[in-house]
This record gives sequence, C-alpha cells and structure tokens, in this order.
Amino acid sequence: MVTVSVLMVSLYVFVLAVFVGFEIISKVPPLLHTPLMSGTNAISGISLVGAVVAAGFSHEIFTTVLGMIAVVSGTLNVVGGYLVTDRMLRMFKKK
Amino acid sequence: MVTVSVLMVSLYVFVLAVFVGFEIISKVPPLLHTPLMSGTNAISGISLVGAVVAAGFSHEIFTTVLGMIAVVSGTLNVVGGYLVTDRMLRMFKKK
Amino acid sequence: MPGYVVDAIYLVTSVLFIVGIKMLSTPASAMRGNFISAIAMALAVGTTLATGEIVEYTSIAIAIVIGTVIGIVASYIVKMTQMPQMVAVYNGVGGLASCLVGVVEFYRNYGHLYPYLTAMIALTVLVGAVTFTGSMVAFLKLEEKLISGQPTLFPMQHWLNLALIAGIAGLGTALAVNPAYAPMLWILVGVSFLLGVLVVIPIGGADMPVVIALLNSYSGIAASLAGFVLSNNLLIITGALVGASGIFLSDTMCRGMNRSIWNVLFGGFGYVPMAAGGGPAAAAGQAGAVKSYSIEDAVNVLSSARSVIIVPGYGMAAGQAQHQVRDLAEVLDGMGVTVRYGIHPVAGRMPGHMNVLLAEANVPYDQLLEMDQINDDFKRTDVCIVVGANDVVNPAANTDPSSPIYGMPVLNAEQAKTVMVLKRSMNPGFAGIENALFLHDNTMMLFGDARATLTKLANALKRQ
Amino acid sequence: MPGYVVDAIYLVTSVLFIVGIKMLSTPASAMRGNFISAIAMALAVGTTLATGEIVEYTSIAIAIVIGTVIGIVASYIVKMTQMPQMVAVYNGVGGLASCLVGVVEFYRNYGHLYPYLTAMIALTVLVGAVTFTGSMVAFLKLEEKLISGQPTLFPMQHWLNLALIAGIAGLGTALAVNPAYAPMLWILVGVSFLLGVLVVIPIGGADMPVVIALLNSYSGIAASLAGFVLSNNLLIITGALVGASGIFLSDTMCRGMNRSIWNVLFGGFGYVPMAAGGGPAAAAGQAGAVKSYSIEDAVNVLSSARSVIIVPGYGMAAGQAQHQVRDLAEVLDGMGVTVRYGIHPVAGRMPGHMNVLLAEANVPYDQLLEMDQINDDFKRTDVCIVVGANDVVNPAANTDPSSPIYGMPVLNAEQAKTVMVLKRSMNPGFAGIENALFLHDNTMMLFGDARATLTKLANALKRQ
Ligand SMILES: NC(=O)c1ccc[n+]([C@@H]2O[C@H](COP(=O)([O-])OP(=O)(O)OC[C@H]3O[C@@H](n4cnc5c(N)ncnc54)[C@H](OP(=O)(O)O)[C@@H]3O)[C@@H](O)[C@H]2O)c1
Ligand SMILES: NC(=O)c1ccc[n+]([C@@H]2O[C@H](COP(=O)([O-])OP(=O)(O)OC[C@H]3O[C@@H](n4cnc5c(N)ncnc54)[C@H](OP(=O)(O)O)[C@@H]3O)[C@@H](O)[C@H]2O)c1
Repeated sequence: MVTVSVLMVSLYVFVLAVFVGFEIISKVPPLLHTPLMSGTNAISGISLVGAVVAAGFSHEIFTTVLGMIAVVSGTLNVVGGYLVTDRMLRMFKKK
Repeated sequence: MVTVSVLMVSLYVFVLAVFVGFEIISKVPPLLHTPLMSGTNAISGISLVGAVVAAGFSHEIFTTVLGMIAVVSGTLNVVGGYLVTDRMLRMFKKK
Repeated sequence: MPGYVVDAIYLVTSVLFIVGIKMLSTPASAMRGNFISAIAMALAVGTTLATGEIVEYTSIAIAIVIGTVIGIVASYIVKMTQMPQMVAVYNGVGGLASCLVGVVEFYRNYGHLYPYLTAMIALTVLVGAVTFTGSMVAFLKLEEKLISGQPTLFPMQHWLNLALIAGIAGLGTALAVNPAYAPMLWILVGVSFLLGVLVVIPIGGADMPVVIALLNSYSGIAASLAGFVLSNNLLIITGALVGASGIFLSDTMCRGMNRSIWNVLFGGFGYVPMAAGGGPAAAAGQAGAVKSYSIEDAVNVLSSARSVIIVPGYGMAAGQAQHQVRDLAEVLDGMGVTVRYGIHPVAGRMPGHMNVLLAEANVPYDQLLEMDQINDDFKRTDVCIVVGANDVVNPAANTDPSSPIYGMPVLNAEQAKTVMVLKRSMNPGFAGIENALFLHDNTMMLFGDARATLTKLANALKRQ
Repeated sequence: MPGYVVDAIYLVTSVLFIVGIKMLSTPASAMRGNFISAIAMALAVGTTLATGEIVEYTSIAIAIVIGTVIGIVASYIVKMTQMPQMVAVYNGVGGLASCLVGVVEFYRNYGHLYPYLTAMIALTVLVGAVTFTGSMVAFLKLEEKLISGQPTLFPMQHWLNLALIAGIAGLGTALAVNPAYAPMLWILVGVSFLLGVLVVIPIGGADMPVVIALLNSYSGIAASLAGFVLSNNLLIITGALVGASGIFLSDTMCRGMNRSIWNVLFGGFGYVPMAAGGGPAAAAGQAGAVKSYSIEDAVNVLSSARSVIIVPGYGMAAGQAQHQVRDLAEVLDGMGVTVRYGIHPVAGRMPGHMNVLLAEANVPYDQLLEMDQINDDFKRTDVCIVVGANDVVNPAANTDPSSPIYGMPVLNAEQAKTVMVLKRSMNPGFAGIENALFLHDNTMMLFGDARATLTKLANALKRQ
C-alpha cells in the first residue's frame, strides 16, 4: 500500500494549497483582476518543470520530441505570461 | 536519507498550514478575539491524539502512567476549552 | 543534487509563489509580486535542470529558446484589448505541456507502471488535453476566426459529451488495470482533445471570458495532477493555487452577470450579434421617446458642473476610447471639476478590464473607484458620463423583478443630476435587454462612436 | 484500520478544523464553528483509538473520564472576568500533554531511535515543558497568588536564560547523537521546566495577556512538533493553526499597546500597582484643576441628549459593571436616546475583553462598534460615557509626541459635546500615564466605583 500513502501525502499538500489559494486570491481587489488572471496563468506554466524532466531523461527520439513540444509550450506560457503581466502592471500608476 | 524525506514532507505540510492559519485567523474581527483565543486553545489539545497512543501502547506501568497524565491534561484542555468557548459564544446575540 | 535539497528548494519556491500572489493584492506591490513569482519559476526550472535526472540538455535548451522567443515577441505585440485571447492561448499551451508530461511519464515508467500511477497519468492527460483544445476553441471564438462566436448547438450534444466521458473513464480504468497497451493512451489523448472542443463550442463567444477563467483553473489542476504523477509537491501546490484563482475569477464573473456557472456552461446562451449598420440617427429614431442631444448641449451642461463621475463599459474597450476618456477628464480637471471613475466589477468583458485599459491611458488608479466606494456618491454628483456601458448601469436590476438581471448589483448612474450616455445606437449590451435609463428625463443621449464623441467634447470644452 | 484510512480521516478532520476556525469570523456562525471543531476533535481521538496501535484501553478510559469531569466543572464555575487565567491553565496542561508525548515516544522507540527522531522528541519536550511552567507562572501572576504580579528581576537574568538555552541545545544534540542514556532526557525536561519559569517571572502581571497568547502559540507549536515525531499530519496542521492564532493575537495586543513583543518579553515592565485606598474625593482633590460633578449634573445633561456613545474599559471589567452598563443603556433607550458602544481593540486586558463582558450582559453585538466604525461619529454625539477606560481615550496618543503611547490609535471621546468619565480616582491606567481628557472643559468627572455610579445614574433617570 505504499502507493496509497504517496497519494495521501499528495492529497494533504493539495488540500492545504487549495485553502491557501482561495484565501490569498480572494483578497485581490477587482482593480487587479486582469493581472491576477494573467499572472496566475503564467504560474500555471509550472508544468514546465515536469516537461524539462520529460524532454531530458533519455536519448530516445520519440519521447524527446514530445518532451520538447512540452518544453516549448511550457516556456511560452511562462515567459509570455510573466512579460504580459509585467507590461500590464507597469501601467498602474498612482497620481 | 529516508528520515530527511520524512522531515521534508512534514515541513511542506507545516508551512502550508501556517499560511492557512494566518489567512483565516486574520479575518476574525476583534469582536470575537476572546472566543478565538479560547477556541484555538481548545484545539491545541490535539496533542491528546498523541497522548492516547502514549497511554495505550503497552502494559509497562511507567510509560502508561506518564501517558495517563498526558491524556488527563489533553482531555482537560479539550473539554474545558470547547465548553468555555461555547459558553462565551452563546452570550453573543443580535438585537 | 540530493533529493532532500531539491525538496527544500521546491518548498522555498512554493512559498515564493504564495508570497508573490499575495503581493498582487495591492497595486503598489503587484509588480514586485509578479517579479518574485517569476524568480520562483526560474529557481524551480533551474533546480530541476540540476537534479541529475536529466541526461539530454541540448533538446531542452533548443526548446526553451524557441518558447522564450515566441513568448517575448507575442507579449509585446498583443494589444491590451486582446488580453482574453492571449490568456486563452497561454492556458492552452500550458495544458498541452501537462498533457504531454503525462504521456512521456507513461513511456518513462513503461514496464513498471502500477495502477495508481497510471490512473494519475490518465487524469493528467485528460485534463491537460481538454484545457488545450478547449482554450484553442475559446481563442478562435473570441477572434471570430474559423469558428463563429455563435453557440454551435446540435441534437444530443450533451449525450455525446456524456458518452465521451464514459469512454474516457473506461479507457482510463482499462489502462490502470493493464497498462501494457500503449495505443490505448493515444486513444485517450484523442478522445480528450475531442471532448475539449465539444464542451466549448456550444458556449457563445460573449461568455468566453468565464470559460477562459475556468480553463485557467483547469490548467492549474492539470499541473497539480502532473505533480501527483511525479510526486512533486511544488507542482501540486502551484497548480492548486492557479486552480483556486481560476475558480474564484469565474465565480466573480458569474455573480456579476447574475448567472450560475451551469447556465454559462450548458445554457447555449451568450451570443449578442454585433450592431450591424443602422447608424445612430436611425436607431435613435426607432426608439421614439429617446432624446438625442448635440455636443453643444453637453458642453453647456458640463461647463457648469462641479463634479463628474465617468462610468466606462465594454463600448470603451470596443471603441478603444480609453485615451480620449483620459483627455476629457484632464480638460474637466483643468476647469476645476472633480473627476472620478466608477468601475463596475464586470464592466467590459473580463474581470478588471476597465482598470487595465484606463491604466494604459495613464489614469491614476486612485481615481478608479469600486462600486461600493462610489455608489452612494452619484446622488451628490452633477454629471455622470456613461462611456459605452449599458448593463452595468441598468436600473432594472434594482427595480424590475421580471428582468433577467434583477438582483445584479449595478452602478446608480441614474441618481446623478444629469446622465450623459455615449453609445452608437439604441442597441442593447451583453445581456441583450432594454435599458430604461436611456429614456429618463435627466439623461442626454450622445449618439456616435465613443472615441469620436469624446474627442469632440474635449475640443469643444477647450475652445470655451 | 489500515493506515491510509486513518490518514484520510485525519485529512477530513484537518479540513473540519480549518472550516471551524473560518466560521469563528462572524458571530452568527461562530457557535457552529466551535461545534464543528469539537466534532473534529472527537473524530480525531476516536479514529486514533481505533487504529489498532493501542493495546491498553482501561487506563485511557480512566484518564479521559478524569479529564472530562475536571474540564466540565471548571468551565462552568469560571467567571468571564477570569478568562485569561483559564486560558493560561488550559494552555499549560496542553503543553504538558505534548511534553509527555515526547517523553513516552522516547521510551517507545528506545533501541531504534535515530537522530532526526530524537532531535524532534527533544524539541517537543522543550517547547511543551516551557509552555507548561510558563503558563502556570502566568496564571499565578494573574491571580497574584504565591507569585507577585510585579516583575521579578535579578542580576544576570538574561545571561542565566541564555546559559539554560545553551545547556538545552547541548543536551538535545548529545541525545540525538547517542540516545542510549535516558536520564539525559529527564535532565532536559527539568531544565526546560526551569526555563519556562524564568522567562515569565520577569514580566509584569499586566503584560500577562500578551504572554498567554504567546504561550497559546507555543502550545500549538508543541503539538505540531509532536506531529513531526509521530509523522502525524493532523497534529502538524492543527498545531500550526494554533501557532498562527497565538502569534496573531499577541501581535494585535502589542500593536494596540504601541509596544514591540521584545519590549514586552524582555523589558521588565508592565506592572501597575492597584490603586490602594485614597478614595475619590481625596484623589480628585490632589489633582486640583479637575472638576468633579454630581449625579444630578450628569442626569441633567443626559436628559437632553439625543445620542450617546459608551466607551468601556478595564475598569468595567474590574468593577464587574457590565450589567449596570446595559441597564443604563436601556433606560436611555427608553428615553429615545440612540445608544451605541465604542470598543477599542485593546480595551480591557485581553483581545475582545469588552465584547465578551457586554455580550454576557445581553448587549446585542450589533451595537458594539469597532474603533474604525465609530471614530468619526464622536463629533456628532451629545454625550460620551467613559466607563473605566483610560488609556484608550487618551488624546495624548494623537497630540503629544513625547507620550509613550504616541501613535497608538485611540477613540476620539474628547470630540463628543460632553464626556462623562466614570472612575474611582485620578489614578492612571495600564500605561501609567496622565490623561489630559480628564481636565478638558467638556469633561465631567463622576468619581466612584463604576458599578455604583451607573446604578445611581440609571435610578435617577428612571425617577424623572
Ligand atoms: N467583465 C467581465 O468579466 C464580464 C465577463 C463576461 C460577461 N460580462 C458581461 O458584459 C456586460 C458588461 O456591461 P457593460 O455595461 O460594460 O457593457 P454592455 O452592457 O455589453 O454594453 C456595451 C455598450 O457599449 C456600446 N458600444 C459598443 N461599441 C461602442 C463604441 N465604439 N462606441 C460607443 N459605444 C459602444 C454598445 O452600444 P451600441 O452598440 O449602441 O454602441 C453597448 O450597449 C455585463 O452584462 C456583464 O455581465 C462581463
Ligand atoms: N486588551 C488587551 O488585549 C490588552 C492586553 C494587555 C494590555 N492592555 C492595555 O490595557 C489598557 C487598556 O485600556 P483601558 O482604557 O481599557 O484601561 P486602563 O487604561 O487600564 O484604565 C482603566 C481605568 O479603569 C479605572 N477603574 C478601575 N477599576 C474601576 C472601578 N471599579 N470602577 C471605575 N473605574 C475603575 C481605573 O481608574 P481608577 O483606579 O481611578 O478607578 C483605570 O484608570 C491599554 O493601555 C492597553 O494597552 C490591553
């Protein structure tokens, strides 16, 4: 039953993170909802971490290509997401 | 290094729980700070869970006595804490 | 690098992501928050590259360079009005990445797959694939390219979707029990792609922002599931944060529209055809009781005003009129008029839409007031200038229980001494309903494209 | 019960605790929240009893019965004014439980202790033991039994504490390296007990509420550490929640007092000797410029008032005058006067002190307004009745940069048309400083025990 206990640990982490997520995100004011959307969108590119492992674990051409597509996609999500959010946030100025 | 990885899992859970704790507790209004104090005080009696294991794992008299003291203490904390909080909260009425 | 060091760095990274998002809650700290989050991402990827699990760096380097170049270029050419589309595309590729991570993990563990792992892989592939194709359809619907914005409805649609879901569940179970047969995984991928398309096409283009927020949430959940596959807490935590954010934002939009998420997803609504021709005069004529005013009339009223509230709406975005709004506000300010903005939470087509556009036009954000902050002030205000807003100032939401938007909180524009409405015709807005505000005695309709009308107003005021 | 089922139930339990605490954030849901949290506790203990690790149930049953009986009796005889003491005692026993769990785990794993486990056990024992004796000292200081409330200071005190901490660190390390020698653990327990006493005795009785909140936090951390020892996520999560709560509350108090936590812990301050004798007249005489008024004067002013704000303070708690406050408010209400309460966040001696006492006296909580809600209304108010409050209405906090409380947010009582101050003498409050409010022209001092004065006021008004 080692796999079930792995699942349980992951579940604890997941459930707590969901609580943290809802609490911190519900504090973001409507003023910043668009940057919030694009900022968290950039963060969802975290699967890049998995993609890097996928692309780099072997010399087998098939999985390497799949991995590379994953890395390109993930990088695009991350780089584009952060830059666009930054561009947007730069525009918010106080008088 | 199995022990270090156990520590790491515990640390993840701890850190996330601390975030959850601060976020939810900072939303409690001053009106309810005393019940918050006594309510979380009751919850800190959760070590009763550990105490029960301590008191019940063997027939050895020495550890059983120590465990029993722990169970009495933990139970007192839990039962007293919840009852006093409940008594306090019952007093809060709307017009 | 030993595993526990990687775990420790990942923990720090998770905390940095949390702190980064927390800092998005004030405009003063938001830019630093986004930066911290980007640092966390770099740290996460860098650490992963250094774990020692990786034997092949060239392909990774090439892929990262390609992704980075496209990302940089895209982020600088996109217009602020295209944000929803942009987010849709990024969501989609993020989902694709998670989906492929699932597929590769299947091959990587081939031979020693156990049911839990295979089940998690199947889930990752499913959610990632649906996110990918769903987001692409949403993108095309918003651009009105290839796919029309109109809801594409056909008979037995929901039954077909149900059948696909049942098929996916069957495939997943079969794989979990006997993971030897790899083509089954590819069938799963294909069916999931199809499902992503089918769940989004029946939804109207106007409802896409809600769908995009929801797909944002899915892309987070896909990342989280990839974390379950890899037993990687960083992915689990970060994915969960994104998942919570997407759900929060789609919920905010649904509340603002006074509809349930189920109505958005399965209602087949949400397409408002664009006002095709007709022209202001004609449209105004049709409406009968409506009084159309000239720029001079408006200038006369504004010259004696002491306080003005500007209420922008989707029309400001559609007409790209944010800079002209700012110009008019500055002219008024120069005349000693107090100018503030009243921003409805769902004005425009995505959460915070108006704020971003006005920020782009250099309007200081402390002049942008939320509904709750400003709603009591309309009655003490001389002129409310409604720039391309419609539903968010519809008094029926407060007064007419038979209206579909009854109960939705709206801005009390009608309480101002004079209300000026800048729009092109009497056409309805997103909700497709009449707005009695336009017929009120204290309302002056200024028909025409918002940008043109605003420019004329500002020039006329300057000439005085 | 298989381990994963236990884990799953513990996860549900953790979520219930979180939900329970979240529900403490509105008075309408707080009682249910506390109930859910209690259910979670019962579920946690019940599940643990059913895990199969336990061979000896009789002793557990006896212990639970004893603890329950004491808990029930104690919770019904305690007075609301004794809450800080009560919380101190419960904290203490909670810490003792964690400490003993650590000790027993040492014996249970004796023979296969490894450094990580032993180190965690040592930490649990340390924090649990400090919580226990620290809380007991705090309790005795508050009751002024055995130990005086005065800070007990002696030379080299901080050095002694540092030496003890170094000793504990040494013992812990030695144990972790070579856990064979059990008496070392007992030395650790003893030294930790001593440390708990020594860190609390130099702190004045009046600062005890801060110390108690901090010890509440420690008791949570001790439970969390016990969770590290037992690899029990439920203990880790729940302990962390309590830890966060205690730190939040002590921080709230420190901010309210305009002091840092370091100043509280190491400053050796915080003892204000009780006003011993003297009597109102004498005290009033000493002060010279102070004008003492009669009940009749006060009744005259109140008869023509339209709006009243009551500001309670520690004196209301000390004089047990909450019921008389309510009586007076009802008489005024019967006369058509609008009565509200202005509650300062650190009025009294613990967070939320005034709210609990007034709730006990059946004052509806919607009349209890927070400082931010009511501070702008004082200037539109006819009479402000200050019942045993002092520091929280001291205008020096706003005006006098040399005052130790300068910068602390206070209630603007002095802005009311007339301020009535009910206290026994000109003695200072907690902060030990003068209050210029008492000398203002619009201030009427009504000397005497708050309870007596309030009763007289209510009776005189009723007679009219
Ligand atoms: N913000 C979100 O997150 C979100 C997401 C999904 C849905 N929604 C929905 O979108 C709606 C937003 O309300 P809203 O008041 O901002 O917009 P609206 O009700 O959709 O009305 C926009 C108005 O702008 C006018 N307009 C369009 N182009 C124009 C131009 N170039 N110049 C001048 N006027 C122009 C249109 O009238 P003419 O054609 O006569 O010019 C139209 O009546 C709400 O119903 C909301 O529920 C919002
Ligand atoms: N709430 C918390 O969490 C907390 C925690 C720690 C410290 N503190 C500190 O405690 C203080 C609270 O301020 P506060 O204004 O509530 O109280 P205070 O400043 O301590 O003043 C209380 C006043 O009540 C009077 N009093 C005592 N017994 C009385 C009786 N029987 N009848 C009438 N009056 C009586 C005293 O004057 P006489 O002796 O002349 O009657 C005294 O001046 C602040 O300095 C705060 O920083 C608060």
